[in-house]
Amino acid sequence: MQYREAVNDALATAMRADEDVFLMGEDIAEMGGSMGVTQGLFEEFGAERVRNTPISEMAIVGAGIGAAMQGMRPVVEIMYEDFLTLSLEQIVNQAAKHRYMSGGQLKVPLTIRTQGGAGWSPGAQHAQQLEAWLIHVPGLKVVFASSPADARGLLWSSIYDDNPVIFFEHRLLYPIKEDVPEKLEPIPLGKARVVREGTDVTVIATGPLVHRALAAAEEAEADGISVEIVDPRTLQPLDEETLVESVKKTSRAVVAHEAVTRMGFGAEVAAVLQEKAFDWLDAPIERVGAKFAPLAFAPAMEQFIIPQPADVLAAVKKTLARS
Amino acid sequence: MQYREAVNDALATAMRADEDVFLMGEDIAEMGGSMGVTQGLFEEFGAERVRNTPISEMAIVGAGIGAAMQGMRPVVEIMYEDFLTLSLEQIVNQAAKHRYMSGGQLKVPLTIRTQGGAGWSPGAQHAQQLEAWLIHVPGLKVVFASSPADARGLLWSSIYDDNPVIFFEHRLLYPIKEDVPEKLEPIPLGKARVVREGTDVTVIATGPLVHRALAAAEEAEADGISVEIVDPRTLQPLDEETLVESVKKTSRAVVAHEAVTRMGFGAEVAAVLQEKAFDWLDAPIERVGAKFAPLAFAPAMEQFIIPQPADVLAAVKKTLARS
Amino acid sequence: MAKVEKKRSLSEERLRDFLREMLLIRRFEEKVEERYRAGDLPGFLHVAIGQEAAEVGVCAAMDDGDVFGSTHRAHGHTLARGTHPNALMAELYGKLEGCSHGYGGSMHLYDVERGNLGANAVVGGGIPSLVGAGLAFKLRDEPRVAVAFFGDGATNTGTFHESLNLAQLWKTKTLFVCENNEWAESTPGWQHSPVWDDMSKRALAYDMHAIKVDGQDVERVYAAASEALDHVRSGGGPVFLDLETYRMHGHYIGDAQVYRSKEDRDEAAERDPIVRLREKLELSSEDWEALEEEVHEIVEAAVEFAKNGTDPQPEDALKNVYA
Amino acid sequence: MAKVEKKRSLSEERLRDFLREMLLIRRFEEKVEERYRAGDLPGFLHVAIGQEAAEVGVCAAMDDGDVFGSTHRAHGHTLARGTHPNALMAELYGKLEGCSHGYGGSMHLYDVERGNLGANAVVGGGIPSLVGAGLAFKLRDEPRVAVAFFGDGATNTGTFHESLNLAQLWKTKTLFVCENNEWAESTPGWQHSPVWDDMSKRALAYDMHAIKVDGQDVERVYAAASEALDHVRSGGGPVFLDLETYRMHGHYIGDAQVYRSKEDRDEAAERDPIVRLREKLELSSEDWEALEEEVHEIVEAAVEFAKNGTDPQPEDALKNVYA
Ligand SMILES: Cc1ncc(C[n+]2csc(CCOP(=O)(O)OP(=O)(O)O)c2C)c(N)n1
Ligand SMILES: Cc1ncc(C[n+]2csc(CCOP(=O)(O)OP(=O)(O)O)c2C)c(N)n1
Ligand SMILES: [Mg+2]
Ligand SMILES: [Mg+2]
Repeated sequence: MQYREAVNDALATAMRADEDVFLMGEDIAEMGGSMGVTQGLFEEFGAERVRNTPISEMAIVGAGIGAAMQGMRPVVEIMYEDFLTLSLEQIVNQAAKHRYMSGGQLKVPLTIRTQGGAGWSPGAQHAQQLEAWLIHVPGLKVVFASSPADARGLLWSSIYDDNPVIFFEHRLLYPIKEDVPEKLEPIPLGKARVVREGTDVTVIATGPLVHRALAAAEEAEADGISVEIVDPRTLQPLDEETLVESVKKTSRAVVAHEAVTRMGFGAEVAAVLQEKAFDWLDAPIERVGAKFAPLAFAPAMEQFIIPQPADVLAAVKKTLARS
Repeated sequence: MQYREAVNDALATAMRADEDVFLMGEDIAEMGGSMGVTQGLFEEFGAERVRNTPISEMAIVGAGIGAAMQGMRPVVEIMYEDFLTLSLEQIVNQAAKHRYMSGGQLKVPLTIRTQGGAGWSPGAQHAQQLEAWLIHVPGLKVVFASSPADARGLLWSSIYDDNPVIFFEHRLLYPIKEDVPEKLEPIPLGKARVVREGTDVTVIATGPLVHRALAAAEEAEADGISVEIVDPRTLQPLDEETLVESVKKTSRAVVAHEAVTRMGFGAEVAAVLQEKAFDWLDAPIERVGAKFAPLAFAPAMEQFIIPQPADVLAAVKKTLARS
Repeated sequence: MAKVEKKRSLSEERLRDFLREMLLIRRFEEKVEERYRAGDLPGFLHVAIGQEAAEVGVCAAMDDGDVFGSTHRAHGHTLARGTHPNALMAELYGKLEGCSHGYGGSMHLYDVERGNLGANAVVGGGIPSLVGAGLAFKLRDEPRVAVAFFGDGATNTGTFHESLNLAQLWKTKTLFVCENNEWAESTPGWQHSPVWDDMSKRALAYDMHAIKVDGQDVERVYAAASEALDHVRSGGGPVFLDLETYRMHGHYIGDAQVYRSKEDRDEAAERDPIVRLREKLELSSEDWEALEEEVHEIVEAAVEFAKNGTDPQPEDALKNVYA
Repeated sequence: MAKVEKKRSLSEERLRDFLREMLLIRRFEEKVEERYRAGDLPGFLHVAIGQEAAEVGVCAAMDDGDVFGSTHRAHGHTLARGTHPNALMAELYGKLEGCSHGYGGSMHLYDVERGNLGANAVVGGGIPSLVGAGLAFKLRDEPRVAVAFFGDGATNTGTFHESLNLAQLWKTKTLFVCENNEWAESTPGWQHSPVWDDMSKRALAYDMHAIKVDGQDVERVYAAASEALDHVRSGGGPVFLDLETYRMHGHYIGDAQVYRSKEDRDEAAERDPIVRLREKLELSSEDWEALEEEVHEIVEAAVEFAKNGTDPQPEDALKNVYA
């Protein structure tokens, strides 16, 4: 099953199971979403439950909040992560805080799906990775799936979670395939996945970097370096235990994501690891992420900005250089 | 001179020196700003240059961008940091990227002043500290002043910087006083300030935590602990050199800010320090920040959430506990 | 039946109920001003003295099961929709017995049981969720209405625009109530909105049905609101209710109103909706005294109740962050 | 003089210039489609085939010194305002010789020398900066106009609302040009806007002067734009120009348009603005061939120029982040 199909399947399965689940987003109906993720859902569930919206990122998230407070389970699609910048007031000041400000009277079971990711030259406003912002906000849960099975199982759990969940998908992962069980198996939020076992160094990676880390690990293997790869999958709440355990085993860590390195998710992971695995670390935690620039249009520049397998490999070797 | 007056003085001085400097913001004219920061400016410079705006956080930042691209130096006030959530599209996708997307054809000399800060029970939507988000965005500069002299000198430099600068002020700092030279002395962006010299541990603090760290340092002194305090002042670009130097001297570090700890500025600082001062660190870098919750209204709960001098002191002692 | 009754001119008895409610709100808020000035109340507060007819007229026309969201100026709506004065006062004192259990405060009043989905401190921020609630009512075919209260200043926000646009497009069961009190903090209507003298023009951009009425005449407000609610409830689509009202006091308690002319404030007397209703009802001074007495006791009791309420424990701050 | 000339009906010679410009844009974009399908061009692109009369009519009415901002569909405006086809094509090829030096791409076309302040890929995102430019022109008392081009879908954004509201309030020198091509990506007007059949109603919410005209008739567009520009330039306040036009091709190159009926697409023929103008001018087939030939050579030359352009170096990606 493709990553794209996995997301679609989770949505369809949830909608079949529960009348209260419905979708709102730009061009998600007849067109099936600008990434084709919602294809077929309009035909199966109709215009009431698969709602094409105006270009109103504030209002559609806000409408999702309101419907969620009435006990429905809306899934809102923000076409590109870059446009989360428009929804942020509703997400951060409203969705994340209604339960708290009401002293526990309200629940906001809203899921916001969005996608981003560079590598196809869309330019500076269509491929940013902004998950770090949401991790900073109490009241939100944040998910970033790197595989079809994870996307399917985590999206289901996100929809049925009683809190607002921001669900990040990655543009370049939509076509990737993997065998999945016939029946959808929910994956609990807050549990990391050890993607590859290894003994020399732990690479904590998200989204596309999981795959780039795998490529790097193969090369490292050739040089006799055994790389363990852990995908947190849920960035909030963060499964610190699994991450720390792995690093205590390998004594070396690399954090890799496509987002800008500075103030990216890797900073939080590094801060946690240096605190909780201080005595185990044999080398500084290396961070791999986008260089400090907006995303350029010209492919040569864009590729230079975003982290490649070679960057992960270099970081891995750097952690091993000292011992 | 009060912190509030220092900001006011920097604005007035810049406006007297340069016709192209003008202000836009809600209630900044006759009222002098809801924090009283712009008092007297409307009287001196008139309605054309001290512009009361509608409640339109997107448009007033966007208008600032447009005027800046025409060579003016607008200073936009966003009344509360929490409302930056509404301006973010304009700040992140527009102001930060015009120069880059145009291949260097444009400059956006825009300054956005805002303020936040808890400790007076405004509730969950009027006191968040969100500076971390902006640090993640290439193309922006980020300033957070903790003293009157810094506010005055850094705001001047921000206004005359040819890039968009987000200038953070803190609600509780407005009344604090300090002697400042008659004549405004610009302070270059990107330079940290050693607030207090010490030998046992370095506390890297921003805004109000500089003052809470000073209080903690006094207490520590009594226990024979010598605390050095460094205020980065500019969070982007970050003066890593001064921070690293101090930590190499003391071998211990605490990062303290009022923002939520998780994914806060302290995470970035910890990540940088563990990388660049790895061999010097005798203890994990401790992070002090707000606990993981929105800001509660009831004072007892609010005070529990935000970091106090005692929290800084505890962190300092924790770094010294192991040696 | 109920609806028919609503259309007819109101019985004197009903009008006396309105007067009692309006007076209760007035004396309650005067007490709040007094207690705030005395230093009893944390945070910062906004009273709606002068706007009681608008609040009571609309709230009285709402049915059980209807929901609403308000603003930073929400004491009146909250009381008028049935929240006990004790629970409201306790919230302002930050007690667990408060209608938001001390987590919200004056700007975040909730009472979900009575349809209060939250007062919002972000201008415009609360509006979209009422579109979502109105959508849920429509999808579930429930005879309920979601009412969004907001001020003239809020009509300048993008959130307002996207919300009305979406509501009209989808014919959600939402009533938009604009309390045009001629001020947005220190900014007079003419300074913040090109259609300040006729806010109902806002509705033209959406082909939305609009009703304009004198917000100081509770009978007219009640009649207009009843008509509007019937229209919305019966699936006729959203309505924009434009209430011309008047803010007799400052924007917030303690506002020196330096920006406001004496003449403007002197209007207060003539435009006081309570004086108007009292005169219309030709209340004998005995009846009036009795009413004052009754209301006085309720308010005093509320203060007593609040003062004897339970303060949250600091650690309670970490509850209610997630469901 | 110039203005008087504009008011008079246009000389045949001028109309032939318009036809040449429109044909150049048409053939240029057809070539772009061809080269994109052939895999020459990175990123993703949007052509405005069918909207040439709107683009040329408005741009021809603009004066030197006027500035503008456009959208993701900006090739036409860019060419019509004088950017050399070579520079535009080079940008689409991601070359340093491109009008954005390879940093922007199709969705971020800049040519500051010719007043192009940037095409914007965030719907609505570019509008406020034109309000700011118009404000600068007003403050500096310059006879210049800032023109904001956007589509029907953009009128649903909060950014649009705040921008028009602010422009009218401050009477900035801004012209708002809505190219209503009946589609927002896959979403037809009736599905995204309650006033889709008469977008000029949007202006009513601001008491803004609006002009509605057939966007397929370049003469009418030119006349209306000239009138609007005079009005704005002379300080009469902003104008909303509502152009009814038509998107003949898909939303983006490669869009299968599954959402669009055959009938709708067949309208294309009748509504082609180039066919209309050609017929009006009763061009002989010789003249037409000559024109085609002339345009063909320009386009071919542009491709040649672009192909032979210089690719940026990877490291160039770190330039132009800051001024
Ligand atoms: C988005 C946002 N911007 C600014 C503020 C600060 N503020 C609080 S109330 C207010 C004025 C609101 O005016 P109006 O909507 O007319 O309501 P009123 O205060 O008159 O009841 C402002 C500017 C805010 N709370 N939210
Ligand atoms: C804020 C935002 N939301 C969504 C998108 C994705 N998107 C790109 S173009 C478009 C349709 C725009 O329609 P319109 O404004 O009519 O312009 P047109 O494409 O018809 O020229 C959409 C939804 C975007 N770029 N920006
Ligand atoms: Mg008001
Ligand atoms: Mg369109």
